[in-house]
Order: sequence, then structure tokens, then C-alpha cells
Amino acid sequence: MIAYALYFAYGCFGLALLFCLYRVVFAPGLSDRVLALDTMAINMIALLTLFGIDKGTGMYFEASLLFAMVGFISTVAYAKFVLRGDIIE
Amino acid sequence: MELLLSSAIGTLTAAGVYLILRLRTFAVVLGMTMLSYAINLFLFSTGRLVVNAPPILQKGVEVHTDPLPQALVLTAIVISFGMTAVVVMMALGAFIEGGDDRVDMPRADRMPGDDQA
Amino acid sequence: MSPALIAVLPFIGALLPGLLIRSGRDVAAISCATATFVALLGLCLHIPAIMAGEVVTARFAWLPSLGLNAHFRIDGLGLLFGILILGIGLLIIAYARHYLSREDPVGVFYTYLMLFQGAMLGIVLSDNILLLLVFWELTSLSSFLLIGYWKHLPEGRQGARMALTVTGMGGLAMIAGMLILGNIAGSFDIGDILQAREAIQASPYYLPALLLILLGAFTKSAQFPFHFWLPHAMAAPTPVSAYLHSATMVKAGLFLMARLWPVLSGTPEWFYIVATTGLVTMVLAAWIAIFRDDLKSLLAFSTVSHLGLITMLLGFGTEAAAVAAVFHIINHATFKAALFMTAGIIDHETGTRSIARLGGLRRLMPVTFVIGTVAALSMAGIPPLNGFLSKELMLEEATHAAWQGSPVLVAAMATLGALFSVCYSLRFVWQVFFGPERQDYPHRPHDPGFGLWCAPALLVVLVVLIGLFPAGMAGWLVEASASAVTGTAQHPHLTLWHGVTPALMLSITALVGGALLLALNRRLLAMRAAMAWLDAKAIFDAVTRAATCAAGVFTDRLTNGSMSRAFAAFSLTVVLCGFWAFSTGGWQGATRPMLPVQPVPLVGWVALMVATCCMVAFHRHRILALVLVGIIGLMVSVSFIYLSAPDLALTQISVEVVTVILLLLALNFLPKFTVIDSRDRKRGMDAFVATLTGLGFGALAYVIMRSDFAFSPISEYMLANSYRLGGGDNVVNVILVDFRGYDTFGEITVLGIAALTIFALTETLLAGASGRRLRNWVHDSRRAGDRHPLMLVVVTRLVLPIALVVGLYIFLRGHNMPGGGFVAGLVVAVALVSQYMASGFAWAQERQKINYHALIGAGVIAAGLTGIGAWFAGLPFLSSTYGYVKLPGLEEFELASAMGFDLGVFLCVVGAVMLALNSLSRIARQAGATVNLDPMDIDPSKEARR
Amino acid sequence: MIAEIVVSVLLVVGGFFGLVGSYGLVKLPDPMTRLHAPTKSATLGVGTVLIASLIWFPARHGALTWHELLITLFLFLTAPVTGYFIAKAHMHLGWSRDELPRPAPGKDWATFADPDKASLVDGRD
Amino acid sequence: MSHLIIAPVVLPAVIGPLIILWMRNDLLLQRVFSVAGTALLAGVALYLNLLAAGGEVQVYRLGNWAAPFGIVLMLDRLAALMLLLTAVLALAVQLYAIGSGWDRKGWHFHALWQFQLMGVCGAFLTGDAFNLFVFFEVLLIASYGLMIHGGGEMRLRAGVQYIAYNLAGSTLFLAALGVLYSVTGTLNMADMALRVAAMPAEDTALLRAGAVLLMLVFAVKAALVPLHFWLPSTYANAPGPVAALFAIMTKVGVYGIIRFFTLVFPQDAVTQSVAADLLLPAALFTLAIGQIGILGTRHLGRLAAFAAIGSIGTLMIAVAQFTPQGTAAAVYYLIHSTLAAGALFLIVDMIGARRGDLWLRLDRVMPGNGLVAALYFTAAIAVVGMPPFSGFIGKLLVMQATGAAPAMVWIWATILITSLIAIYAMSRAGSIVFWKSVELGPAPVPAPAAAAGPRLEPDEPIQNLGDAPANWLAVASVTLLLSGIVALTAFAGPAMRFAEATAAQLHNPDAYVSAVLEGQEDTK
Amino acid sequence: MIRRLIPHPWLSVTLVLVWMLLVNRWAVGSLVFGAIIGVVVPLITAPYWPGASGYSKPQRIPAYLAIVIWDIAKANFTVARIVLFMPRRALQPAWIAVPLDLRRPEAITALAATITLTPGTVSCDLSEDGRALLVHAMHAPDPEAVLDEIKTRYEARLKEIFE
Ligand code: NA
Ligand code: NA
Repeated sequence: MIAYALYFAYGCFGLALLFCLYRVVFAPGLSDRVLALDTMAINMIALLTLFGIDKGTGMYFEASLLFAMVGFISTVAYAKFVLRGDIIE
Repeated sequence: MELLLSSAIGTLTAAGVYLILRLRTFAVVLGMTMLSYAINLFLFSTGRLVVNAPPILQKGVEVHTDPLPQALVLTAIVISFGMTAVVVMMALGAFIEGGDDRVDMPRADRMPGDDQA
Repeated sequence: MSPALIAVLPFIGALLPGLLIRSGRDVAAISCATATFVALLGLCLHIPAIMAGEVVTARFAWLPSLGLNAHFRIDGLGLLFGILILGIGLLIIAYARHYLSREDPVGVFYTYLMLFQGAMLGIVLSDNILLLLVFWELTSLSSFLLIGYWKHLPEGRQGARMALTVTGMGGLAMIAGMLILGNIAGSFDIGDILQAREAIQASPYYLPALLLILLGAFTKSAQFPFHFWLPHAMAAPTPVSAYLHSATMVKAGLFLMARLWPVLSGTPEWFYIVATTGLVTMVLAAWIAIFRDDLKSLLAFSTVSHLGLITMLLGFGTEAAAVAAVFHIINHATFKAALFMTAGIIDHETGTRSIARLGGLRRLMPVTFVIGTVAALSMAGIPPLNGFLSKELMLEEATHAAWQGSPVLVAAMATLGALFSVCYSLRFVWQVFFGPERQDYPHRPHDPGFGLWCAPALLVVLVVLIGLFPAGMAGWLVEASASAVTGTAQHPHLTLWHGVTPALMLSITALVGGALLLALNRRLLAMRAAMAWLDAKAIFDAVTRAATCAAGVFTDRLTNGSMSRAFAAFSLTVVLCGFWAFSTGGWQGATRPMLPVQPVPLVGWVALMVATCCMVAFHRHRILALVLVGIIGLMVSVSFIYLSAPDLALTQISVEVVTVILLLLALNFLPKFTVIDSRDRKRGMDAFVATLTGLGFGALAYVIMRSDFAFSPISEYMLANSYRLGGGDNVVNVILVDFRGYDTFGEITVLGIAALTIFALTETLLAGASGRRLRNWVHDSRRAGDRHPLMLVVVTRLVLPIALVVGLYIFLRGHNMPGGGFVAGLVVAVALVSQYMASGFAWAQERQKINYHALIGAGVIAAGLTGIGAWFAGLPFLSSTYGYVKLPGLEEFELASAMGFDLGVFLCVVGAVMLALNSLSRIARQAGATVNLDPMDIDPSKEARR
Repeated sequence: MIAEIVVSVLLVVGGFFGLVGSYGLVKLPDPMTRLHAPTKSATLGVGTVLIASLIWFPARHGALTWHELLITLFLFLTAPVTGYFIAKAHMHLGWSRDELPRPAPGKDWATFADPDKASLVDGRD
Repeated sequence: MSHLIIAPVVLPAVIGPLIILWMRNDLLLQRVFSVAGTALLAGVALYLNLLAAGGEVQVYRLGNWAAPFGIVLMLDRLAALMLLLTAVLALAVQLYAIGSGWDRKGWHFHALWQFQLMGVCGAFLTGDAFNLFVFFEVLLIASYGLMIHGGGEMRLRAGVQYIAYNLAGSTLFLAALGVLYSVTGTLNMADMALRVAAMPAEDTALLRAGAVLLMLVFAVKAALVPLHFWLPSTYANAPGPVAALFAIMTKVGVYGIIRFFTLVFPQDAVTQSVAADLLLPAALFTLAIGQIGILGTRHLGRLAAFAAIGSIGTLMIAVAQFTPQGTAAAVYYLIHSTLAAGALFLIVDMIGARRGDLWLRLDRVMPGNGLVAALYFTAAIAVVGMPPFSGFIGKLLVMQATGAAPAMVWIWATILITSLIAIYAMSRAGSIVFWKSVELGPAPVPAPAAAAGPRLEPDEPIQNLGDAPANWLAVASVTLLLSGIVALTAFAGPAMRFAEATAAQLHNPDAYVSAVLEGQEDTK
Repeated sequence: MIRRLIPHPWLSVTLVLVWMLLVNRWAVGSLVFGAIIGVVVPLITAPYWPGASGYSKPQRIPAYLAIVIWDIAKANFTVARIVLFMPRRALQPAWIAVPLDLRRPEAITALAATITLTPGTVSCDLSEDGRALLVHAMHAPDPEAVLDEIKTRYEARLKEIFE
């Protein structure tokens, strides 16, 4: 049962990734794309967690944590760039 | 899987090469970034592909992927980061000094300016 | 005296003027003269031995493995030339002392002159053809300096360059020729080569060697068609012309032909090349000389003509001709040097060398007149002067020579040459000394002081004496040198009167014809004007200018500063060479099965491919391109995780975010969009190159992944011993900090240097003009109102400490789990950056000053010290150890010395990243940003407290 | 078994919300409304999956790992800020101050304030 | 195992950070420490030469790991020689930098200098292929910093190109190493040599591809045509002393080719003459393009740069023979061309400082030029390979070494014809610069006001135009380099004996391999 | 002394917790090490967090968290419904200016975060004087109701907790 649930979740987040990709490619403005990128990182964390459940390993936790941090920082950086030009002022 | 990875390497390389053939520094830097992704994947792939066998010793786990290419890639990532940082800074400096971000050397590099004659 | 010492003496002499010049001009001259005299004396001491048929040698090893050795020899030929070089050199030194003016730097002149003398002497005393080459080229160089001695004259510059180029060309050809010759003979020693006549002439390389060597000889001796440089070398001061261009250097070519005569001559090739060239040169140059207005130019072409004469004689290949050649070398040196000095005196005293402005000097300068006339008559070949003697011998030999079966051709041409020679000689005498006195000389002419005329007078005395008593005066020298040239004992019978021979008839013809020709001079001048277009200098200039221009255009077009050309060349070279190498080797086909493709990785692959393609398509929109870089980086690091490389993923993703921040900082100033400035055609070509490279690289990766290792990789040892010997479970980390810690040491150094470079560049930028430009920077985009939004500041107050804890965790766990000093450093750096983003760099720096320089230095030193620490245990650099430590209250934990190393990595990474980002943001602050006093723009609580 | 059911349900729910969040990114009509979908659904989607993992490891491997909780907390801590910044970027790029309600008469939203003021509250320049 | 083997790396690696840590703001202290460090390095290098002269290959096992698992440093004659050459060049050029005041035109000159030495020495010493990459990067990154030292538009633009190109080169390096690892499974050069030798002949495609890619990497560093485009603008725009130091950088590429294609892929290996087939034509073109460039350029700095390219061409012709005789000639010529190029760049810098610019034009006055002119002509003679200096001997050696080559006619013709071009070009340049026509009158002293706005200090001449005497330290350093050339000429016999011994050692790699892989009882 | 050693006690507690979660081992040794971290790290970051922190009524936090979590769960269903089923034209987005009674930055942040994490609303900006919060509602036929809910359901509670 858990296997099917996993496959379902894999499928959902994989598809979600594609939706994000679509929004990165076809978007009216930059902020949409940044949003899509942020969402992509979050979906990736989900996929990584699923992978960890699937393989029964906690080896990928550090990566997930880093993805979360990096997603946050880079989104803020992109947005700050749009807003101010200078991200460290 | 091998086909996917090698096609990705090829595409990243092609993109990188195309971008470094552009005439502005920023595009060239982007191209360098692409190339460095490509080379990192390439170097990594020389250890051959294995799924879920990280080279971290654990009880009861026998299969490990080749750790050496990974260590090499790590070194390569760090070095190319340093290089990229310098080239970005230098491109910025050239832009501020020269007023444009062209990559090509201006004619004044090879020919004396007429104003000085 | 050792031949080597004799050869070295002039070089020692060359140093003296420089050392003694403060003592005055005379001291310089006397010191040089002394050196020359001593050398001459040393040479003369060997005369008895040489007359006895001995060869005096001195041998020093220099570069034995090449065959280049300092081997010297004095035989008859060397003696002859040595006496000429040193004897005339002595006279020139004396003459130049009085000739040069007060403004001329005399010390430099004498230094150059002595350098030249040494080089020339070296040529004639060398017993090794490679050594000879060295001196040969040295004469070219020193003559370059001498010709260009008067730096203010453009003619000097051009003449020097021309001489160097032409003789240099010959010298280079000779290098090849000599190497071939030496390799055939099996030795580069002249003594050995002279024994190898059969082998050399039988060798298939004989003709190439001959041609190459002759090219050297002909250019040096100004043989047609390389005769043009010599007259232009006359821009040199007259002593130089007299020395180099009449008596010595131009005779180096003749010397070489004479030196190698025993092994090279006697073949049809030799005859047709050498004799014909000599003949043509003799006639042509004499013809030209008739019409020259400049005295020195006339003498120069006459010299060319006489050199042609001697060349021709050598080319005949008979022993008698060789004797005649040697004799004429002596005679020509005496009268021509005298003539040059005469010309110099005239120039010196009248202020002009133009024949058209001279005339009637007979009474004004009687001494000069006598000297010049006697020498010129000798040049014309009028008895009883020495020029007559050797010319008779020449004509005699010419009558014996058959050219392509025609017995008269050579004789007729030789007579013609002699006729021209008479003509220009008489013209020299007639138009300079005779005729009415003029009133328009630039200076009032009178005879110079004794110092200036004694040298030519001495030579003229020799001219007469040799003419009258040839056997007594020069017979011994001719005998010795001719024997050396021919390799067999010669006993030439030199007399003034040979009886009525065909040669005498030809001689008389020449004399009469020459005089007649002079009478017709005016009409000839008109004729000559009609063919003035054939000016070799113009051709040379045109050729060099065209070559320079072509080289300029070629270089400029090829190396035009285009980066994309450089990259395209790089890419194509790599792909084509790689493909060639691969396809010419064997590949046994795929040996590894493929991993199955799962749907989710496929999605990742799609995302990566789409993002990459979009990146290319949208790269002009720079911020968008950066967002796409973010996606690509994310996908790449996820693939690392999927393919069992968590450490790589951590590093890749954290490096990527720092890179993006860096690029954003730079992009703040750079244009936000890339303009299109390449044409469709270029883009098409670029796409082609890119695709080709991509295909090649992808294919290579595919082949690798489908092939097995040919040998078991060394990493198996690492997997097996990582824990046992390195004390860590994370094999990648153990490799990084232990197995290959030295790599990592280099790697953090790279990072540190990168940051230092960025810092240094920033400082330079801020200090200079760009600093001012930055202060007046106008931002190209509208900016939002708040810089330090409250929410970000508040959240960062939590995120920063948490991130530091995470960094610490990653650092400590790295040895056994994914992580390590590098990633930890990046995490901490990113956390600090987030603090700076939230509250601004200035505020944050003010609150807590972190010395990033110190962090970098400390990091590298910490890593280095960990490595050096091993020395104290007698172990190599970077040897590690580990153990388990139990502290009260804490759990037992592992402490590896490699962790000290990792700490160095950590510090260096933090320092480098922060220094780089700090530098970049300083540029932004220079560009007019004000500094905040508060961590956040809006703080309602502050207002409430008020 | 119960754990397995719970985990399965959580996975399905998480997957569903993750998908919906990203689908919203595609489907919703304008940038501001699109902003709502991922910041919530994706956050909860991932959160649920992480909680599933939190339950799964002790149930299956007998070892409790708290890592996932940490990630969840971190995401919940940072998501509002990313949303906030993206919204501000939207406003900056695509909206004029007249299309928005005013915070107070004569006052502006921070995004539209004078960009060169050193500190907004202090009013220093 | 002498710990001094690693000293050439550790010494600058410690001095560099120390300068950053404690002497950042004190130039005098930096100068003293840095020069002392370089001098010490030269001493160590001398000692290592004596060590290597014994003929035994010395191994230093870093981290005490057994080869091929850890990284080893290898000291043989070639490595020792390169170290000494580096140290001597660096010391002389460093004195020039101090004497001419170049080191005060920006930050961190001395620290970067030390790191540069660290990189170069590391590259020469390592016996590990990937470690070679790392130290290439160390030397490159330091060279970036040095190259743009002092700033200025052109220098920065050239710097961008230099970095970008070398980044591509580094990428290629990684690719080559990846390919080689993927086949042989090792990174240790000696081990790789063993494995290559044991490779079946029908499975050589990847190996050959890897070898060629690696060769191209070194060719980039050596500036071999068509991978030379980065060099002219880089060298012409780099600060004079830095360009002079870069004379050793191209040699690192040459070193790489010699090392790898005598040790790992010798001519008789399964990879066959994969390098020589490509190298020789490239070398001929390099020589031709370099020498034509000397004639074609209108800038003295570029002239020196093209001369450097040309010398690489000559050098590579010798290397491409892959015979003991060719290699010996290459070793000799390498020493010569390093010293000559270094001297030429310094002299060009002196000219620029006195003349205001380096364009080859007749309307520039160069006052007080006697000494500089003499130095220029000496260096020029050495560079174009005229007697009496070592360039001529080197040229003879190269020609003699190629006398039996199938392409002998092409080689000799190229060498000789291009020599002629170079002779003409050098004499032309020299006579334009130094023998000026007084009729033109004194040219205006280049006024800073002529440029747009005040200029950065580095763009201004180092010394005042006019009668300023040459800085004695600067002149002394140039003289030091030139006397090196004289010594190389006078002691050509002993030098060549050393070169031949070096070549013999290189062409008999068994000793090298066994030194690495045998007798490792005391290691982990 | 304690104040200077532990400038932000709640932060220290958080960090100890974070450390324990990270090392994933509930042992005394880890706790001791965590405690060290909990003291040292806030000291390092203290300069970036001037002024005091803390809560006036921390005991009300759990109740607030429960409300928020419940609202988040609810929000996801609401949003899911809107995303999946509501036609584009039927959407009625609205901008809402929320006047703030809160003054402490931490409190305002908490409110803004809550708004963003709960149904159909995103906090977008602060006014330049910090006295109003701009909120965007995805589908708000009645903006006043949303405003009311924010004020009463969240802001009032936060005011108690923080001020
Ligand atoms: Na690690
Ligand atoms: Na909400």
C-alpha cells in the first residue's frame, strides 16, 4: 500500500515540477518565475523526502535542509534585486 | 539513465559553448557556468552511475558508488566558483572602467589611437 | 700566442673604451690600437711555422655534444685574413681618431669597432664551422651597430637594417648549410671537413648544402642579386666603410668560399653557380659604379665588382685561379681601403662627397691627390701597381674558362668588367682632382693633418711596392694562403711582366675602352637615367614594407582581440582532435548495461533540458537567465543526490546560491539586457560549433558510462580503508581531507586568492577614475522604497543563528555523513549574507567587524599547520591521525587531525566568500547608497518608545 | 500497519496538495492570485510528506528521526517572507500606487516610498 | 625522504598568508619578507637540484599514504630544474617590481606573487594528474590577480579574456582527467603509466582521446596555435614584471607535455604518437605566427608577447620529436627562452616607463636611452637567436635534433625563415625606438590631461620622463636575467650535459615508476 | 550577568531544540553540547539583534499555534477548491489595508506570517510608517469580513502574547 502511495506522491510532485517549469518558461513577469523557482525547490524537498522514505535512508536530509535554506535566500535575493537593484546595501 | 545524463551533459555543453561565443561578458559568464555544470556532471559520470549507494560507510551496506570522482568534482566545483567570482568582478571592473561590457578587445589594444599621433 | 687568445684580444679591447673613456679619446684609441697590435704581433709570431706548412691550433671544448667547440686554427688563409683584419684595423683606429668629431661618442664607436674586429678575426681563425657561424652572425650584428652609429641619420637606420636583414638571411641559410655539411662529414671541425671531400661531393645533400652556404657567402660579399645592401651601408662613418665594406667584412664571404674550396669546389654546380655569379656581379656592379655621384657609393659598387671578380676566380675551381683570387684579395684590400680613406678625407675637408660638386682638388689637396690617384690607378689595373698584377692573372684565367662550351664568353665579359673598372677609376681621379678649381665647396679644402692621411699613405706605399716587387712583398703570403686554400703546396710565380699574353691584350683593350667610355660619359649618363628604375633599394624597401604590412594585416586580422573567435578555435580544435584521436583508436563497444529510467528522474531531465534551452533562448534577459541558472543548478544537484552523491549536491547547491548572489551584485551595475550585436550568420556558425561540441562531449560521456574500467580503480582502496585508516565513514570527506588533502589545500588557496584578487581589484577601482564614476552613478532602474524590510529583519534574527547551528552540525558530521568544512563554510557564509541582505552591510559590519582577510589567512595557515604538524612526528606533510575523546558531561566523540584541516577549509571558505561579496557590495555603496543607522527601515516600536 | 495506513494517507494528501499548489501556478489568472497557491499548498504538501516521513522511519526502521520536523519548521518560518518579497516585487513591477488602497491619508506603502530616504521612520535623509 | 621536497610549495603557501595576516598595510615589510621568501625558495631549489642530480627520482608521499592512493610529489631532474628556473626568474623579476615601484600600484602584490610561486612549484613537483590540475588553478588564479594588478580599462578587458579562456582550458583539463580516470582508474601518473602500458591495443580509443585532450590543455597554457589567442593581449596588458614572470607560465604547459608524453604516453605506448602527430604542425604554425606577429605588431608589449609565442613554437618543435636528443634540446631552449622572455618584458616595461607608451612610432622621444638600448639589443639578440647568446645555441640544438626527422625540411625552413623575420622585426623596432630622427624634434610629453579625466596612477609612467636615471634595482634585475643567458651560453657544455641527463631520465621512465610504486613499507 | 550571557533566552531554547533535532539523539551529552551552542551562538549573533525580546504572555502561544495550524489545514482545502473548480472569471481578488495596533516588529511579523499561511490571504507590504499591513485576498467577496477576522482572530491574540 505504501508503495502505491509513494508512486502517487511521486507522480503528483513530478507533475507539479512540470507545472512549475511551465510557469518559468511562460510567464508574464519575472516575479512569477521567481515564484515558480521557489515552488520548484519546495517540490524538490518533497521528492527528496519521498526518495528517502522509498529507500529507507536519512542520507538525504542535509540536502533537503539546504534546499530549504537556499530556496529562501535565493528567492529573497532575486526579489531584492528586482526591488532595489542592490541586494546588500 | 546513461543516455539521459549524457544528453544532459551534451546539451549543457552546447549551451555553454554557444553562450561563451556571445559578445558580452555577462553571456560569457553564464556560458562558463553552464560549462562548469556540464563538466561537473561529466567528471562525476566517470565513476559510472549507481542509484542510492552513496559512498558513506554504514553497517550492512556493501554497494558504494565510486567516491573518487565525487571528491574530484567537489574540488572542481569550488575552484570554478572562485574563478567565476573573479571573472565576474573583473567583467564588472572592465564595464565600469570602459563603459561597455563587450568581450572583444577594442582596436586601441592593437593600434595606436589617432588622437595620440 | 694561442690562436684563441688572438681571437679574444679584440673583445678584450672592446671593453677598454668603455672603461677608459673618461680618460679621453686618445686613451680609448690607443687602448684599442694596443689590443689590435698585440693580436697582430701574436699572429705574426706564427708566420714561420705556417710558412713551414704547419697549422697552429687551439682547442677548447664548449658544447661537445653538438659539435660546437672553441677550436681555432691558423693556417695560411687565416694568416692572410688575420693580417688584413688587424693591420687595416690598426690603420682604421688611427684614422678614426682624427676623423670622428667631438660630438660623436668615440668610446661607443671603438667598442663597436673592436667587437666587429673580434668577430671578423673569429671567423678567419675558427677551426669549427659552428663557431665560425657564431662569429659570422656577430659580424652582422656589430656591423648593424656600426652602420647605425650616426643615430640621427635615417639613412643610417635603414642601411643598417638592410645590411642586417640581407646578411642575416645569408647567415641563417648558412646555419642550415653548415649543419648539413657537418653531418655529412661527421664533424664540425674544419680540419675534419677538409678531409671529407669525396663523401661530401657524393652526398645527395651536397647541392642543398652548397646552395645554403653560398647564399651566406654571397649575401655577405654582396654578390648579385644581393649586392644592393652594400652601397646603403655607406651611411656609416667612413672609417667603418673603409674597414667593413672594403677590406674585411665583405670579404668574409670570399674567405668562406676559399676556406671550403677544397671540399666544395671542382664540381659543375660550383662552377656554374659561383663563377657565373661572380662574373655577373663584376660586370654589373662596375657598370653601376660608373654613374654614381657619391664618392663612397662609387667605391662601394666598385668593391662589389671586385668582390665579384674574386668570387669568379674562386668559382673557376682551378688552383691557378685560386692563387689569383688570393692575390687580388690582398691587392684590393690595400687600394680600396686607401680609396675609402681618401674619400673620407675629401668628405671631411670639403664637406661633400658628391662628385658633381667636386673637381680641381689637385692643387688644393696635393697629398690627398697623390694618394687617391695612385690607389685609383691601381684599381683601374694600370701597371706597375698591384691591381694590375692580379687583374692580369684574372684575365689569364678567364681566357681558360669555358662557359657552356663557349671559350670566349667569360673572357669577353671579364674584359668588359675590367673596362668599366678603368672607366670609373679614371672618373674618380679626373672629376675629383682635375678640372678647374671651384669656389662653391662647402668648406675651403686643404690637406688634412698627418694623422688622417698617414694611414692611406701607408697603404698606397704598399700598393706601389707590391706592384713593383710582388714576389718579395706578397709572394710569401700568397703562397701560404693559396696553399691553405687549395690544400696543396702552391708556389705562385708573381711578376710584373709575363710577356705578351692574351691577358695583356685584353688588359690593353680594357684600358683604352675605359678611357673612351669616360669620354662618352655624358651620353651614358642619359642612357643610365632611362633605366634608373632598377633600384635595388626601392625593391628591397618595397619588399620589406609589403612584408611588414602583410604581417601587420595578417597579425591584426588573425589576433584581432575577438574572444569568440578564440573560443570557436578552441572548441573546434578540441572536438576535432578528440574525435580524430578516438576514431583512430579501438573501442570494444558498450560493456555496461544501462540503468533503467524512472519517471521522476525523467521529469528532472525534462526540466533540466527545458531550462537549459530556455537559458540559451532567453539569455539576453539577464535576470531571467539567472533564474534559469537557479533551476539548472537545482536540477544538477538533485541528479547528484539521485546518483548517490549527496556531498556533491550540498556543495553544488550552496555554491550555486552564492554564485547567483554574486551575479546579482554585479548585475546591479551591468546592463539588464544584452543587446543583439552578432549577425544571424555568426549566430548560425556559433550554434553549429556549440552543437558539435555538445555532441562530442555528450558522446564521450556516453561512451565512458557504457564502458567498464580497464583496471580496478584506486578508489576501491579508499572505500576499504576510509574508516580503518582515515577514521571517517564519509569516504568522499576522507578523500578530501585526508587521502587527497593536498588537493584541498590547493583548492582553498585558490578560493582565498580569488577573494584577495577581488578585494585588490575593488580597491583599485574605488581609488581610481572609476571610483569617481561610481559616485556619480545613475541607476538604470526604478527602485522600491524600503531597503531593510521589517519582516526580513525579524525572520533573519532567527534564521541566522539556526543556520549557524546547521553549519556547525554539517561541519562536525562531515567526516561521517554528507557535509564537511566546505559546505559548512558556505552555509555560514550564506547565513551571514542573509543578515547583510536583511539589515545592510554597513550596519551589520558596524555591529560586528569580521576581518575576512584574517579568516582567509588563518584558514590557509590552519590547514597548513595541520599538515606541517606531521613533520614533528617525522611523517610527511598532511599525515593525519585520529582518536576518540571522552570529555566529562559529553559523549565520546571522534577527534581527527583531519578536522583541523577541515577547520582551515571552513575558515577560508567563510573568509573568501564574505570578502568577495563584501568587495562587490562596497562598489554598490560607493555608488551613492546612504548608510542606515537602524537594522530595519520601519520600526514602529521605536516610535512608540519615544 | 496503522502507521502504514497513516503514512499512505499523508503521502496521498501531501501529493495532492503539492500538485494543486503547482497547478494553481499554471491555472490562476493573474500574478497576485497565483502567489496564493504555491505558498500555501506547496508548504502544506511538503509539510505533510515530511510528517509522513517522520512517522514512517520509527514505524518501519525503529529509529525516530526529527530531521523532517526541522525542515518543516524552517519552511514555515521562511515561506511568509518569500511570499512577502515576491508580492512586493509584483507590486513594484506591475502595480501603481493608485490601484491600491492607501494605508492612511498621505502615506504610502513601503514599496512605493521614496527610495532614497535613509530611514523611513526617522525621516532622516 | 627529504621534507624539503615540499618546501617549494609550503614556503610560499605560508609566506603568502602571513603577508595577508600581518603585513597587509606595510609595504616595506612585505617586500622584505617576500624577497627573502623567494630567495629562500631559490636556495631550496638549488639544494633540490643537487639532490636530483644524483639521478635517483625522489618521492614524497603526502599524508603518508601509499601510492597510488595518496598524492605524491616527485623530484627528478626536470622538476628540480624547473623549480630553480622559477625561483631565479621570480627573484629577479620581483626585484624589478620593487625597483620600478610596480608593487605599490595595487593591493596584495607580494601575497599574490607568493601564491603564484606556490602554484608553479606545486605543478612542477606533483606526481598526480589531478593535483596537477589543482596547482594549475592555483597558479592561474594568482596570475589573474597579478595580471590585473593596478587596474585600468585595457588591462581589465584583457584580464576578462584571459580568465575566460583559461576557464575553458580548466574545463578541458577536467574532461581529460575524467576520461583518463574512467579508463585507467587511477590518477597517479606513474601508476597511470603502468596501466597504459598494460592496456590492450584494441581498446585505446578513450585513452587516445584522453591523451589528446590533455595535450590540448597543456597547449592552451603553452599558447600553441590555434590555442594561442589569449596570449598577446594578456601579456601586453599585464604589468611588466608580471608579464616577465609569466615567461614561466607558458613553460608549465610545455612541462606538462614533456612529463605526460614521456612518462604516461610515450611514443611506443598503445596510444602511439598521438601527441607528436598534432604537436609538430602546431609548433611550426606557432613559430611562424609568433614571428610574423613580431613583425606585424605596432606595440612593443605585443612584440614581446609574440616573441614569447614564437619561442614556444621553437621549443615545441624540439619537444615534438620525443627523442632524447630533442628533449635535451628542448630543456636547454626552455631555460634560455624563459630567461630571454623575462628580460625582454622587463626591458619593454622600462621603455614604456621612459617613453610614455609602447607604440612603435617615430614621434616619441626616449631620453637617456643608452643603457636601456644596450639591454634591449642584448635581449633582442637572445630572443631572435642570434649569436653569441644561448638563443643561437638553442636554435642549433633544435635544428640538429630535428636533422633526421621526416619533416626536417619543413622544420628547418620554418625556423630559419621565421628567424629572418624576427631579426628584421626586432632591429626595426629597436631602431625606431632608440635611433630616432632628431629632425622630428622632441615629442610632447604625454600629458595626463589629454586623456578623458585624470587617469589611474598605473597608466602614468613609473618614472618621470626626462633624465631620470634608471632605477638601479630594476637595471640590476634585468642584468641578472641577461647574465643568466650569458652563463647559459658560456657554460653551454655543462648545461647541455645536464639537459641530456634530464632527457635520458625522462625517456627512461621505469625508474620514475618504480620509485613511486615500490618500497612503500613505511606508508599507510 | 545572565542577561548578558543569554541575551535572548527564547532564542537559546530554540537553538537547543534545533540542535537536538539535528543530532537526532536524545542523550545528555548531546543536550550539554546543545546547551553550549544555545549560549554561544546567540552571543555571536547578539549584535544583530539589539534590544530585548520575549513575550509578555508566552502561555498563550500553544493556543494560538493550534488555531493557526487548524486554519492552515482549512486554508488548503479552500484554496484547492478554488484552484481546481472555480472558473477564472468568478474569482474576486481584493487588496485590503489592515491598520495595525501591534507595534513590536516580532509581533507584526508573526501576524503577517499567520496571514500568509492561512486561507486565501497573503500579506504583501507594510506602510511606510509601519502602521498598516497590505493584504491581498485571493477570493474575497466581502473584504471587510476578512479584515475583521484578521483583527480579531489573530491580531488581538498576538497583542496579548507580545505586548
Ligand atoms: Na564531506
Ligand atoms: Na493566507
